Amino acid sequence: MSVAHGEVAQQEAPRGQVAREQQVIERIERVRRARPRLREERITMAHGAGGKATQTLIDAVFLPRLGNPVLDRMEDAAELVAGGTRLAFTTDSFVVSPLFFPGGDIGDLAINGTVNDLAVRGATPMFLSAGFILEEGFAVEDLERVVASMARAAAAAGVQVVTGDTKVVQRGGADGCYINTAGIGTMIPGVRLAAASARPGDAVLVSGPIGEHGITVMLARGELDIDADVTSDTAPLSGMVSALLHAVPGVRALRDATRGGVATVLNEIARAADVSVVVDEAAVPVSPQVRGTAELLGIDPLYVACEGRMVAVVEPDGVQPALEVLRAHPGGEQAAIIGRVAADPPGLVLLNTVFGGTRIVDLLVGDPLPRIC
Amino acid sequence: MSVAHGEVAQQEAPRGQVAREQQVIERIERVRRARPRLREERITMAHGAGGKATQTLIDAVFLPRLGNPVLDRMEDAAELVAGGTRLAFTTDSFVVSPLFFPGGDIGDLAINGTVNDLAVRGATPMFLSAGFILEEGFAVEDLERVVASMARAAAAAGVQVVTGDTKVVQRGGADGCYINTAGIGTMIPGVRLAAASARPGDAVLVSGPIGEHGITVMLARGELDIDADVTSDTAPLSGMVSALLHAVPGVRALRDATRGGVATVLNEIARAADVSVVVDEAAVPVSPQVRGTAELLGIDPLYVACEGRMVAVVEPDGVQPALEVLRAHPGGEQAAIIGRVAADPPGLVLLNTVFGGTRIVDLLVGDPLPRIC
Amino acid sequence: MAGGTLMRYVDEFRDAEKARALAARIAQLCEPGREYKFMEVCGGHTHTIYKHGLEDYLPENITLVHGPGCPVCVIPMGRVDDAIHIARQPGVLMTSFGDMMRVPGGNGSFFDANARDTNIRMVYSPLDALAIARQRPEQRIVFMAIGFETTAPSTAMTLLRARAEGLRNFFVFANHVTIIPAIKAILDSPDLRLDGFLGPGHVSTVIGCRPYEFIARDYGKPVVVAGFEPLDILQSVYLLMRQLAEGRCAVENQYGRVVPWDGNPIALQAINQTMRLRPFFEWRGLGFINHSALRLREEFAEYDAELVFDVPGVRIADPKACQCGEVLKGVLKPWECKVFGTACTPETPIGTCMVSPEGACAAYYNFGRFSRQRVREASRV
Amino acid sequence: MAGGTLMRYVDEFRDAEKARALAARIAQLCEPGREYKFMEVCGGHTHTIYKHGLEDYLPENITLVHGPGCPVCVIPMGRVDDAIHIARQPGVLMTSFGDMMRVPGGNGSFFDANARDTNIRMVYSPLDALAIARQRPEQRIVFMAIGFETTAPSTAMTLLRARAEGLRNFFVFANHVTIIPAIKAILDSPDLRLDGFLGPGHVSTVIGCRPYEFIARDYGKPVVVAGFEPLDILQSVYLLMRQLAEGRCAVENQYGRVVPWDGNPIALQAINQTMRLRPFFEWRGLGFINHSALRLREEFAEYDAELVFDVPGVRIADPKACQCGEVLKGVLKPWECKVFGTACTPETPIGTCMVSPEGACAAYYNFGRFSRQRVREASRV
Amino acid sequence: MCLGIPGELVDTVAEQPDLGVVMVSGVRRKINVALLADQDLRLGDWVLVHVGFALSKISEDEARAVLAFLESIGTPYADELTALRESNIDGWPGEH
Amino acid sequence: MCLGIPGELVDTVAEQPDLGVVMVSGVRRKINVALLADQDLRLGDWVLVHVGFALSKISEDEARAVLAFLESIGTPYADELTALRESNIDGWPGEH
Ligand code: SF4
Ligand code: SF4
Ligand SMILES: [Mg+2]
Ligand SMILES: [Mg+2]
Ligand SMILES: [Mg+2]
Ligand SMILES: [Mg+2]
Ligand SMILES: [Mg+2]
Ligand SMILES: [Mg+2]
Ligand SMILES: [Mg+2]
Ligand SMILES: [Mg+2]
Ligand SMILES: [Mg+2]
Ligand SMILES: [Mg+2]
Repeated sequence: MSVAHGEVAQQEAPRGQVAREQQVIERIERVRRARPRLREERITMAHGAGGKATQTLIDAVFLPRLGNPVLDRMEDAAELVAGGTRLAFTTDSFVVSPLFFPGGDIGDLAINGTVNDLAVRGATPMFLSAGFILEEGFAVEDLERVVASMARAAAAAGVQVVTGDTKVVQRGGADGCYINTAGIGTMIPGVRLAAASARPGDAVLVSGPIGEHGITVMLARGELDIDADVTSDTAPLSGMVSALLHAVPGVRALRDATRGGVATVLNEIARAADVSVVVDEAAVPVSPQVRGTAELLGIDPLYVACEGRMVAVVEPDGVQPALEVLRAHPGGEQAAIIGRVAADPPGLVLLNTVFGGTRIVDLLVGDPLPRIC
Repeated sequence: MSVAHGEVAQQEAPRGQVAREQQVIERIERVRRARPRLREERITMAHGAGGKATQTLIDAVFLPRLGNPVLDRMEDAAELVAGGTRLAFTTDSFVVSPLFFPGGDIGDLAINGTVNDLAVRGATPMFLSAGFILEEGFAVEDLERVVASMARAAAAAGVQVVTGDTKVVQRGGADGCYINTAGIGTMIPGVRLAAASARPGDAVLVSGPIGEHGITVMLARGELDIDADVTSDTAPLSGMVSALLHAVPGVRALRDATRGGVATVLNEIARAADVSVVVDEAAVPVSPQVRGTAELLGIDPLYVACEGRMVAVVEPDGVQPALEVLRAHPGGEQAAIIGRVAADPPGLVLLNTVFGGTRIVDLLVGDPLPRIC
Repeated sequence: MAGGTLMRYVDEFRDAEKARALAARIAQLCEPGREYKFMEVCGGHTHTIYKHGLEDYLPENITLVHGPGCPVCVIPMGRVDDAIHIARQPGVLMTSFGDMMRVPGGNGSFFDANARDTNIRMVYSPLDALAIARQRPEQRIVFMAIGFETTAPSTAMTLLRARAEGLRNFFVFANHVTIIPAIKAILDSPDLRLDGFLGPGHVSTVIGCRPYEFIARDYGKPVVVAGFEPLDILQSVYLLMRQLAEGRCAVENQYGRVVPWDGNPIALQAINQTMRLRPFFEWRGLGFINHSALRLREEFAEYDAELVFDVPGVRIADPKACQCGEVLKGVLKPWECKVFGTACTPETPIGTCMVSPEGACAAYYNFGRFSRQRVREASRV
Repeated sequence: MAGGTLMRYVDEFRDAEKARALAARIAQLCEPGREYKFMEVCGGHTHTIYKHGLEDYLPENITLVHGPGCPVCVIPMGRVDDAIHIARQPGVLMTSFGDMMRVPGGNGSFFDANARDTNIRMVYSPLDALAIARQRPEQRIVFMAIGFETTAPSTAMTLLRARAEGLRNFFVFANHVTIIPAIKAILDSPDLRLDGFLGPGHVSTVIGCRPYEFIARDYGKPVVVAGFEPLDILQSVYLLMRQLAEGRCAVENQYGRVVPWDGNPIALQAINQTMRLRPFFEWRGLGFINHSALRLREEFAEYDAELVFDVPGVRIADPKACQCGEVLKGVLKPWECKVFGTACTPETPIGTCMVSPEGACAAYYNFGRFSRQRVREASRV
Repeated sequence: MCLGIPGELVDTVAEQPDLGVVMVSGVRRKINVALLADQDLRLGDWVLVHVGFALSKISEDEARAVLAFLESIGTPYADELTALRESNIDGWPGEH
Repeated sequence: MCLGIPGELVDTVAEQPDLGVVMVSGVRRKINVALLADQDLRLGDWVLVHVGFALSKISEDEARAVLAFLESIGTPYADELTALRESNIDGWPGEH
């Protein structure tokens, strides 16, 4: 995997211009590292998309007020000690529209999402809470379907829903049904995972083809009138994580690639560990349907959400065993090494394109938008 | 405290009629105890009000699918064992409108509500999650206010928000801001509280005047055009509970009287323990403003929500010490013994009226509605 | 509490000691072996009776029979459906009192309709509906007016105000009913024996006491116009018992602090200016009663939701099991209805009497449904 | 991948080996010491160049200059404000392409407006906006049309369809621009030295290749109409270099698989039937250009949002710091703008070039902004 | 039949003679008093409020008479009769 | 300037001659083909899709010629020139 094809562009550009461009790039990086300022007076959709706007909101509104050493780490789940026991604790709200889509529904998402945030933290998911916000007029039949799906997903992941809450809001105050789950897991002894621990030379893996959940949901809305044989990848990762962690000691960090997709997770790792992540475009598993839809809409699958895929950062020695464990696990058949960690340029994700060029893969501001140009 | 004034109505009614009425009453009680059937095809506001409709929804939709021994107990918080540690775990979503009201806002409600559900279970609240669902267009300034208020409330209750999530939904998909919190506490050693453990002869206490939160919010909506000097009772109960449990060994059960008010909590206790709870109307602390508003609107303060009041069931020996502890604690100055547990009629809450009569205090179907007749 | 102290007109009339003394006097007036049946016409009285446990004070041979005076309970199912039909029209925001929200029509209540597709919201006063109309010129605000003569003046005043302001997006769906024809229907009903009436206190603030004179004069039954605190009702029962004991038969006004003998002339005029009697109207459980309800006058046609909107006006037969009619006429006690408390409960009302807190069935179910026998025994512990 | 196998018309043109061979040939054609500047007129090319890291293949003395061919980037702020103004009218649902959602007007973007009070939603095709109009007769659906001649036919066909169906709640806010006057403006601009043009491939499917002939004939610059895969662009650069090496100056069509020499006559006719040239139109950064945009013809007045709605049409001066004009003309490289990457970033765009993925600034910021030097060193590890 | 609440008239509303402010247990609400236009209402008067309208002015004398009657209940029949007459309950038209 | 995607025409739409179904990497979408009414489109043809419209029919011959030219790049200049001529790039009007 080489970062750029230097063979061709041997000549150096005029010294002055390169120096000036270099200065600009350094200035930009300084700006990017500064605590961002929230300029908007009102919340926009971008603040919920998991990209730059979300991070800015968190940095500007939440952390300064609620921050503490645990919250500040911004990992998938908080690691706590309660009564001498090491626990992981996490929460997510689910507001997916439509509620039902090929391969899943809001119910199994709500279970798997929280199970996965616990699992990728190195915990064994155990207990979940479920908070429902229902819109007046929501069909009881649909609620029953959602709850049944939660029950199946919980059973599959080996967790129990032990506490819950139901609120109803007036018609127009929600979009059918929103679900929040929080989850508790016990940390697997001896395991310490952190995005910040990625080191140059580590390999970066994904556990399967990317973007299937996001594309499925986008198409299920029906507005794009696109017909593709694609189903959500929603699945619990706890089994796969447990197998991986027990077999491979050299796993440094895991993240489930949800909102913002693999690109966002890689950026989070690059920033947390102050390293660069270099991805080989050709190595990233993407199904033809996801690729086709993304092409039609002008969006990049790297930014499209998964709900049952994770990114793993593994020490050089552990890479091959890790790949074997992942591929041997159901749902991990297409796991792949997609890149590696490098030292420079710190905080950036680079992509070696199929075409042989190199480019940045930055955080998006908000959701990737279908575009015409 | 006598249940009925038998002095006057000495004569017995005609034997046949009494027997027939008695049969009807027994038939009704059988129907009430059977698992209720959900008849509605769609969710209505009543399903979120905490009364009969909510219980029916839970019994018909949630428990049959998600149920397990912990969830089935339907206590304020689940009691768990994780890694050898006894934990309490609970969740609530907050959808209050308006978001800001005299004495509080959705932010401190979201903290106190979960802190209180942990506290009344006999746990020391420790860690909270916070899940935000924001409506596109929500003012960032308001969000900052809410989060600042959460921070203050968390500090006051001695808990940390350690994990969070933010989602944004399209305008019209929420009413400004909804917050879910889940919370973890460690169980206070030796304490076992359960609504089901109430026994005839126990006393029933409330920790302060009732209904202030619900009335405040109702008036803050501005639609009723009523002007009253009343502020929400939102407050953490953890300090008071801790003081009570350490001083009085005879506390059987605690419940914070939120949705559905004190009447709902008493019904839950009566049903869980298969006892009757007999309340002395004159002993229930209600502020004049709450009483006046309730009169104007034709609603009963017993059903109006509090967010910083609890009901305590205490063994006979513990009653006076318990009252003293509560009254000595800030916010508990107006704590009162409002009734007692009796054996018969099981599952019912009775009220001895100021006027000297006796009546049932049943669960409401939904929210108490302002009425004209 | 009384005497020279400040009056609040509430607690003063809830004194248990006075109630016991009054109850003793009432008991003294009972002729041994005789059964007394008095009808409280008004649902407000029914509510007070159960809410305060007033029956605990009455000897068992005095029975209070619950009358038709609950404006919600007498609305036929078809009218609820009509309201929902109006609410479904484009741009309509329907308003009504909280009391109406759970009343079942042929296809569910307002809450059920809201769960489907309507926007029906509670108001505390018709003036609040008018205020909404002012604030939202792009919407059509319909106020579903219900109530006896007590409430009709507020609708009338609101209509006059709407016309004065020239508001064009405010409409009234009138369902006001009048109490006298209903009392007459009950008096004419063959299956009922009554010894007297507790007259409806708040209706009487508007219509006064004269309209009840025919009851004493033509039907030979005493009437006492009664207030709504428990002592008011107990005193009124005492006054009825005294008339019977003294062999008198008159209209008396226990509630003189509120009810003028001649009613409220301004209120009567406002009603008259905006509404006229309908030739007939269906009362739930009682069937069609002539001249028993009000509709808007022609001069207010442009405010009349029945004219502006296309109202289906389909008559919906009451569910077969429903015995509300018998309960409203006082023929049956609530618990004597076959579905009471099992199929018909406040969460699943079959009849309207189970919906309004003033409905006899709801009042008995919510407040009165328990064995006094067993409670008495338990309280001795 | 090529040969007798099935064509997909995508991956075949992304082959790194062929690129290396082509790059070597390009390097061979470079006269030592000479600097070459080619403008890719089209933002789609800019996007491809950065997305695939195409500059890695070019010798440092060939510079690609990014032109004005990003239909989003050239929309002046006042037009965004006009669109938001229309979206605020009662009952309006505004639709546009996803590209427009984040473009800043004088008072924020469509997303910001939605956060306040509008309902502006993305569509994939103008036909989708028409479908919404069909489904929601009670709403007024406005489609904000943007784009060069590539996109104008779709708007035209949608208008013809709307008229055929007699839809009365569908409107077009037309912002279509034409590419030739913009190229001419750049050629006439004194501060720019160019050696040739990569012609816009997709516009040319509609207008064909003839309209570029004046560039070769009158200005003496070679033009190669180029496709959008990286090999297409690299080959087009090679063809430009070869013309220069051979001393030729012509319009060549590298993208013959898609672009007919004479364009699409049906599309041109549809445009002509529904739209006419405006006398002038403001281009962001370039100022007013004569005959450079389209509006609806009078026959379509009832579909014309500019006529039906009251559009303020206020001209908003670009922010002082903004150097989009220089970037659009290729005078400045994106990173040479003083606010690039600091005050102006994709999350806080000052100029439109930072918004569209086709905008030169956005393309460079998102894809190209890193030190090739340092990466090269790092990759040696 | 109709929820009616006694409230004390505690304020007027500037330039809106139809409106007044009543207080019930310390709680205030603007109500319409136009139905009592003929009653010469003054601050401190009590009125019966129904759906935002004052329906009648409450007579303190009548109220005190009823309470006096109730007090007398424990006393001999003759006193009770006097109290009853004072309370004006016996409402034959002729007696008014 | 304008995102254009090559797609294969895989289906027609009954009674809507203006519409066709294209497939891109196994993904199908209905598009409008009226702008190619003069092109005698057949199933299996490839078209360029832009905002839901087919803008032009893709010529496989032209594509193969470009690819042949690219293949030839490694070879002597003369061969390359032949390939280039085949690919019809040199578009002086007179040559068409
Ligand atoms: S129980 Fe129900 S159906 Fe029967 S009379 Fe009462 S309200 Fe009517
Ligand atoms: S950096 Fe921003 S302001 Fe400067 S040219 Fe680019 S888009 Fe325009
Ligand atoms: Mg995660
Ligand atoms: Mg989480
Ligand atoms: Mg998650
Ligand atoms: Mg709860
Ligand atoms: Mg909705
Ligand atoms: Mg609780
Ligand atoms: Mg809870
Ligand atoms: Mg709670
Ligand atoms: Mg999250
Ligand atoms: Mg809203």
